[in-house]
Amino acid sequence: MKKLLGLALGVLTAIGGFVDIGDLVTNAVVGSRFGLSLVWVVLVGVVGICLFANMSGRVAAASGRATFEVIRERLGARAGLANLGASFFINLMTVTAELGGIALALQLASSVQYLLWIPVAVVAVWIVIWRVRFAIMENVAGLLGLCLVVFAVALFLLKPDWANLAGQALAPAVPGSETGAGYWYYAVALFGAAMTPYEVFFFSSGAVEEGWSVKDLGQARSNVLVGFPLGGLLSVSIAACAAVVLLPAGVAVTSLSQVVLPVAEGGGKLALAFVIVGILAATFGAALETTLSSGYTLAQFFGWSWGKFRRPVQAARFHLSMILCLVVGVGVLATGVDPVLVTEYSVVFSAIALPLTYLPVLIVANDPQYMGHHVNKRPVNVLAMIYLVIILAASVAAIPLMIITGAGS
Amino acid sequence: MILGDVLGTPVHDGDGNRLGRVADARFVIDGAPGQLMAGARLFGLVVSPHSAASFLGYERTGLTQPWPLARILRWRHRGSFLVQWHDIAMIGPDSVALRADFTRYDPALPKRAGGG
Amino acid sequence: MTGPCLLGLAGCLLLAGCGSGGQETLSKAVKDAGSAVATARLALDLESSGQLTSAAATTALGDMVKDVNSSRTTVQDLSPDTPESRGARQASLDVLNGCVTGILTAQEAVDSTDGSPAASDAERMLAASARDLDELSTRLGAG
Amino acid sequence: MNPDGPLSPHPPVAGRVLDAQLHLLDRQVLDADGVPVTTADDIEIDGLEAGVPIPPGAPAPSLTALLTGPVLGTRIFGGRPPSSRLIRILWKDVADVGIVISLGVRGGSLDADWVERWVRDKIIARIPGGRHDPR
Repeated sequence: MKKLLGLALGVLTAIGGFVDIGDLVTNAVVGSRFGLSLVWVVLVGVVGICLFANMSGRVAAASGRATFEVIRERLGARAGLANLGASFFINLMTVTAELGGIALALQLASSVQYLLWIPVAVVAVWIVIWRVRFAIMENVAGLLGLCLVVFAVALFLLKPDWANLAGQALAPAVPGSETGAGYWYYAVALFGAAMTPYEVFFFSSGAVEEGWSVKDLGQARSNVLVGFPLGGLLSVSIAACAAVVLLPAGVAVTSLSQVVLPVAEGGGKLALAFVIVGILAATFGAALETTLSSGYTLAQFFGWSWGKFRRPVQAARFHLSMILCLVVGVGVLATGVDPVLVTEYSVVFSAIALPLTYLPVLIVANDPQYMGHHVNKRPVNVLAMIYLVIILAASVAAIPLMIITGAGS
Repeated sequence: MILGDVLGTPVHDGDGNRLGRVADARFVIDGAPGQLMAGARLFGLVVSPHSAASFLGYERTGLTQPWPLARILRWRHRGSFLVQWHDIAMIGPDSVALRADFTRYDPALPKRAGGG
Repeated sequence: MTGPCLLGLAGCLLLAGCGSGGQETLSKAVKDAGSAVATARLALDLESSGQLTSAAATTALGDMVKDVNSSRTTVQDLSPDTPESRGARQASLDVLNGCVTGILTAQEAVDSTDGSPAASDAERMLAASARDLDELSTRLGAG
Repeated sequence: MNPDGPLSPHPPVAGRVLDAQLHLLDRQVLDADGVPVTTADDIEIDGLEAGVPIPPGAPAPSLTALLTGPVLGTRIFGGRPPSSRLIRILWKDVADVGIVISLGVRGGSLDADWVERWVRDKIIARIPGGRHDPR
């Protein structure tokens, strides 16, 4: 019984934790402009993140080493530092985007200018990182994030033309109002949003935080394999809501306030309340995860003591670096830059940096020195190599597409 | 001296022909017993003709997965060899010189040695 | 590797080529404003029917004012060199100004406690703006 | 695999064999309590003079210390910190080399830990709750 409860909890947090500001914004933008014609990308992305999150979790459980220790050890100091630079920069961008997302959600609830909410958001994030236990932090944010299920409920209440939606999803075509380059630009962005590297840093470091051993692998695997696809389904329902209400009205999403309109149309104020709580929890949870990931990557590269399971004084540089990251994030937001814009860039840059994270993970997962007999099985390797090709293609195509489309505008 | 100064340095044979670069340094733990581990002495240098970077550990272990990644990385280090300490004439700031009659050995690690 | 790079280069040249011509900028500004006005109408409608809280509606309308204003700025920054393009720019600015006024009125209607301005008036203004945008985009498309 | 034909394996040795890049460099260093101290950024070798011919039969140089600190920067960007600025973890303090390098001493006694101690004492310990145990 207790085991079943643990399993349910793990799955639920994985669902709630899957969606962050990047998924919210990118899926709504895509739904409002391309309908469901890019759903296949979410599918590809979800399978990819399941594959690699599972792999990094297995490395962490079998060897006790988190992803960035492995990256430095395998790539060496120079390539490792270049990797750290890129990953850290993108992470910082994502922290900024998530902090902005919290503030925007609070503005939706209160109509008070989001800039005034930013200090509140950052202090709350810091206090949780400073004081709250890892497991509690994960579970509360994940469970409240489940409120986003209201997107799926609203979709049903909107009584859409299901055949038409299915047609868009199953026979993808570029809508007449959009260009082919724009379509592929958003395909890369969606892929980046689903596979953001911080999820792997966080997942593997979390495995060390919670002291996973090989025995816990089964549960970890089911959390990922059930939770992430359901999270992906949430992503799709966000896109579908936008496709049903906003696309026909000629609305192209540029702000978070537009993302919630279909939910209000479908389910009224109650649904709106749920969606705001859900967005708040999802962005808050992701802000915690990305801030911690910034600390994890730095500490693991330089070999500092890290972890929320230690007292802050026993992981001093780790905590200091996270404080500095939050300060930088607030500084960026204080310039008045649009958090939604930061989000859109962060997911594309994530796509560019994907190979840097996933290649070393794949290599180490094959090394018996680390893994004992838990090395990758052959089918996993075949799938992983296919994904490596997809990841490389997305990474290489991202910048040219960004230039051609003027970042999707 | 610092190992970082040696890694990547060009290697020349007794006649001054360039053989490659120093890819790694091999140590053997068989010195005087210390409190915890015995002393480690320099056993030799691994020389790679094509790439100085030690590539992700594929060159000296039996690792063959995932294909084709393992094959590509292994190919980058084709022709690498180990020279023992007594075959080294000088380790200079810019070059490593080998003695005239040095012997090339297989750089593969002995089975069940090193690692964890 | 070379394929995407070449594509990227071609894209740069294309963008540089369009830089001086305001046609592209005007069309995009009109399209973006159309999206903003549609959002405003949707938000206003949902708020009137009690499905959207006034806080969320005000926020959405505020975001849309920002969007149209930034479109207006890009149009203002154009430096047209022919009488026709000068005319197109002026016409676009007039329509965009109308959009801003309409959305601001909608925001006032949402925020007001005494029913003035009325939501129906705001809706009429927004509908008019939407019509103007349609006309303008047809004209720009033809020209 | 080898274009010049297979090479013979090197003569057998009595002790464990470690390749510096493969087993030592860039590995995490843990202290006796399992607390991370640093990463092995470089290695110091004793008994070897750069540019001085090695007489035949000279004893092999020995590995005296793992290095950390500014040496990471110079390893990546070139140059060389003065010997006095090298932060050493003596080989005699190393207890085991596996997928991590384990030390037989506690981090608190090591020079390699001074930045951590400084940040702890000057900043983190002064923020309320810094000593709170999260578990």
